[in-house]
Amino acid sequence: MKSIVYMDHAAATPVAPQVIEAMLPFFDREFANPSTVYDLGFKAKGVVDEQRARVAELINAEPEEILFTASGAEANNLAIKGSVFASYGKKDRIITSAIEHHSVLNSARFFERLGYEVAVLPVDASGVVDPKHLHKILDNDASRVALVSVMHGNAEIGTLEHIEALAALCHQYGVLFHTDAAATVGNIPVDVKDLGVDLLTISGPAFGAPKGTGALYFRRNTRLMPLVHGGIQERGRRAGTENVPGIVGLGTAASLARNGLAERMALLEELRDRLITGVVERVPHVVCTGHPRMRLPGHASFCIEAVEGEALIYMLSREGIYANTGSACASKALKISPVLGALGVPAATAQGSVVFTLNETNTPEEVDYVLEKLPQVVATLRAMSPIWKD
Amino acid sequence: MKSIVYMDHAAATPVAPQVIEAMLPFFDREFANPSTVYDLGFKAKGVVDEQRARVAELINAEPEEILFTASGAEANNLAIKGSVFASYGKKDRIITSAIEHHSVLNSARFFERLGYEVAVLPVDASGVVDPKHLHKILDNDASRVALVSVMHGNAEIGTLEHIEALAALCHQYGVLFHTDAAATVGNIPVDVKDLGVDLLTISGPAFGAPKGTGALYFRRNTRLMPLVHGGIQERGRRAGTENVPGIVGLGTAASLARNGLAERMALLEELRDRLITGVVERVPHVVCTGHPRMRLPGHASFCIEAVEGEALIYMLSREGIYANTGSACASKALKISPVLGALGVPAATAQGSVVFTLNETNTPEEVDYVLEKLPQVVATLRAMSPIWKD
Amino acid sequence: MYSEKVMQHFATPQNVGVIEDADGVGEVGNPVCGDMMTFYIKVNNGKIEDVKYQTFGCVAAIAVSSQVSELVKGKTLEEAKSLTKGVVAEALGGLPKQKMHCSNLGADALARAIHDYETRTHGQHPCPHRENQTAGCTQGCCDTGEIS
Amino acid sequence: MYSEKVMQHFATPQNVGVIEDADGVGEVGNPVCGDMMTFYIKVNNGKIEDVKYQTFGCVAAIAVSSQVSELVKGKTLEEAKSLTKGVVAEALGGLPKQKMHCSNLGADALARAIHDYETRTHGQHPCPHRENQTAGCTQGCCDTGEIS
Ligand SMILES: Cc1ncc(COP(=O)(O)O)c(C=O)c1O
Ligand SMILES: Cc1ncc(COP(=O)(O)O)c(C=O)c1O
Ligand code: FES
Ligand code: FES
Repeated sequence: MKSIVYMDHAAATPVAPQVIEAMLPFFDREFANPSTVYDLGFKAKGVVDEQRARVAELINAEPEEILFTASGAEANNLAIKGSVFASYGKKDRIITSAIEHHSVLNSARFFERLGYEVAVLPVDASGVVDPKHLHKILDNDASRVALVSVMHGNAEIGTLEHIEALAALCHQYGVLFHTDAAATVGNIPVDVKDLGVDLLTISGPAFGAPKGTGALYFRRNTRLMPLVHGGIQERGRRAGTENVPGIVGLGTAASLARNGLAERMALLEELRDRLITGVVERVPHVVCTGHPRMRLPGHASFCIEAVEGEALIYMLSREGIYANTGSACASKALKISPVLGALGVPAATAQGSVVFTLNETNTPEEVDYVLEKLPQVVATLRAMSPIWKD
Repeated sequence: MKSIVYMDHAAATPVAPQVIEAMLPFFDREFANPSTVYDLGFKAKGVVDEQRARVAELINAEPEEILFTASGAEANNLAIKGSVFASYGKKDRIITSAIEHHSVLNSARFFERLGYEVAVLPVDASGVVDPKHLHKILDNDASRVALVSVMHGNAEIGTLEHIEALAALCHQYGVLFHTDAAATVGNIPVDVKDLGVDLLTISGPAFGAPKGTGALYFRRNTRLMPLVHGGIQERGRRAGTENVPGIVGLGTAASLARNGLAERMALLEELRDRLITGVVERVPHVVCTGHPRMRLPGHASFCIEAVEGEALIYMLSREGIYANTGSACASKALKISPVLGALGVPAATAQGSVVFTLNETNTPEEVDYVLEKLPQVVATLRAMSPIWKD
Repeated sequence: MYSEKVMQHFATPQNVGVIEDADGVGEVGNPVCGDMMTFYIKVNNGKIEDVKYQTFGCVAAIAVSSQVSELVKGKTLEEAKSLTKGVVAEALGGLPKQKMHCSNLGADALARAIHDYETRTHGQHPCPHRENQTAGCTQGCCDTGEIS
Repeated sequence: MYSEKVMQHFATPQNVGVIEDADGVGEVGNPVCGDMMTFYIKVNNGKIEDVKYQTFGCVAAIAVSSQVSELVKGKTLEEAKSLTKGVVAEALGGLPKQKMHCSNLGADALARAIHDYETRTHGQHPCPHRENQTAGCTQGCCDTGEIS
């Protein structure tokens, strides 16, 4: 057993040695600016475009349909603001879902002060958006809708959405569709042609690329106003000197992520199910959050009654176990997680949120270690909890 | 003589070994997300805040007045869109200058479609903004002005602006003032308190930090709407997982930049003057662009009559000399550089733009090598130029 | 993020538990994030002879309750009543800004426990906001535990 | 960014220079980026016996002029007239998209030089858009060098 059992891969992943190795030359040796007109600059531009092709390959896109960004959040902002501003004055509605990442939700809300209406699609108790809700709104007045944005997979509850159906519905009505695939790309197969989306968000650190990287897929001819206005980088769609080493890291990680994805997923599903089954068996009064089957392979999420998540995470970390929580106390806003709220989880139950996100370096032994420690930690906290009655 | 004489430090700088060294642990060993609530996350957050203090120190700001971005262009966009949106509905004018970077100008122009007016301050033949033009506009109707943005130093012509006077004028009228100091921070002393600015843009790669880094100084209590909406990072002002290694690179480069700045500037001024004097002596019909004294220390820029810049840069690069050009043929828009245009340089003359930006690794021998090769290259191109008559 | 002292209290919280035959019990719910704290006191000769608590809340909330219990154990009721959130936070070596509200929880729950004790033993309500023994509190402070 | 072939021409441009006693001279200014190219031809027996040029322009413009001069040297006027920018770009192994317009420069300047030669020698204007020898061109093609 290694001394640290890290199961918070949705929050951060270590960068693999071969990814770091690939990046290194671009800090000091091949440092030219890709926008310069001499050979060193062309070479740098060529390197950037090679990575574009590698990222495109990961999601079955064309290289020129990939824009590099500095994060998944930036890609979400660019997708939403870029496409909504592109139809400014013609459309005035945005549709999104109740379990989106803040970067999607707040980008949409930003338009409210410019006079737009934002419609939020509800989810069921396992976090799934039913296309019929979208159908109803579109049927009513699709011509006003600038964009529909529904995430591919949720990092807090692991649920995967019916993106193909939602995208098809949008296209039936001639409406643009974006999906935030920050939690899925690199972790499950993502094929933009199968999904049929117009815009798709990628976050680098979700699959072993360095922090400070992300990308946006935009289907050819999708109109986008830049989020970062300025020069000619990314063909005028995103200004700022290209982060060449970061982009090389993203491209290399994208190539690595394609290798043995199916095997990796099978392994993770097994570990995940071992963890979920074990927790449900050993910890009384625990609720599994998200969808039981339509979920990310390495993702196990729970709400444990009568304990608070931040305290739980702390106690777990003292045993060397690193996980996440959506507890109100751990949030900056000190409010119930909007995702858990949207599922209808009561506020007190949501306080006991704990999320384990595994990757292929995790082992069955580590899972068993968690299954040994978690019940102890929960028991300790419950022993001092005024709302625990057993 | 090293085989490459790199004199395009305004476009890109190599990252120093100690900066790379400082970044490395944060890719794989200390990779936790700074927003997590366990010890590893707090440590990462602490590291980010240490870098904030280092960047603040470089410009005499407080740590909480520094926001990290992914580029100077993003910092410019955040400064302009963030502050202008913060007074949306109350003000409807933006003032900038004729020699701004595209990221400033296009951010301002973006507001035109939202009903704003953009006033562009003219510059004199050496690229200097006369505060009296600003005075006139402010005197007319300062209450409508959301922001004034005038750059600190121009990377194409090297000219430095009267920022203190412009900022003081703005504050006299209660108007917010931003300066794009992407070309100056790290290269000359920049003190936000002396300058008296409300917002100031920093670009990492301008002083040896890795690409993909930048920062915005915002004076305490300056209202800013996020450019990248989303979560809680950067205290709600810029969402997206923090680029921890990049930020460590920026902080380390900021600390290095403070060391011996005065000596470095003196050295660069000497090299620059050797280059300028030499070029003027040896190349007939050459125009020096920018201000003769109020200019960046390592910056030498010219327009060479009857030759075209891209061809010139190519021929220089074949001699191992790397420089830049603002020629129309080298620009994506294939138009005369707006900066040279604003100075009143005729279009044909502007085609001969060549810009050398030195740093402290350049030597007098390298300058002499340029002084040997440049006249030969110019002669070769002029020999085939139909507009050259000698 | 948390001080050494907070972490110590959290790792080994003192005086956790329930006093079955408590002389006073005070319970508060945290309006900010929805957590809960209950204090139990045993009073003897005007002094807090024993104190215990239960806490459903974050690391700070647990450390705060432990710190409060230590600060007031053996103290007179008057001394205990003068305990403020500032004193608690200071004793803990400070709290992160967004966690300062958690230090209210401890002082409030204790104050309610003392209030409960006083109501029970004196057969009268010490609240200054009631006109007589039978009328209710007119300011609502008895519902929020704000007894001064 | 540029092909090998472009770089070769740029490094050692062929046929650069002026023919002092040229039979035809054609000059074009590049409306896109404001550069300039002048072609000089010497004609013998309906063939381009010699060709030279001067170019003020980018790498692509210089390579294009060199390539054009090579393509037409020794060719008949009719063959030379049929030269298109596409042929020039292809001969160069392609040009970056934003540099395609530079390949116009070469074909245009050459066409003007031939036009100049024909006007001079035949004492007549070969432009199809004039009704007779004395009237001007009615379509403006003579001002833009678009002779077909
Ligand atoms: C004056 C000025 N502003 C902004 C920028 C953009 O900086 P970045 O490339 O970091 O986006 C530059 C880049 O050279 C610059 O010179
Ligand atoms: C679904 C989803 N969208 C967006 C993001 C933001 O990505 P980044 O941290 O790269 O900005 C995340 C981050 O975890 C995420 O899970
Ligand atoms: S109890 Fe919720 S933040 Fe402390
Ligand atoms: S001559 Fe200007 S781009 Fe070629």
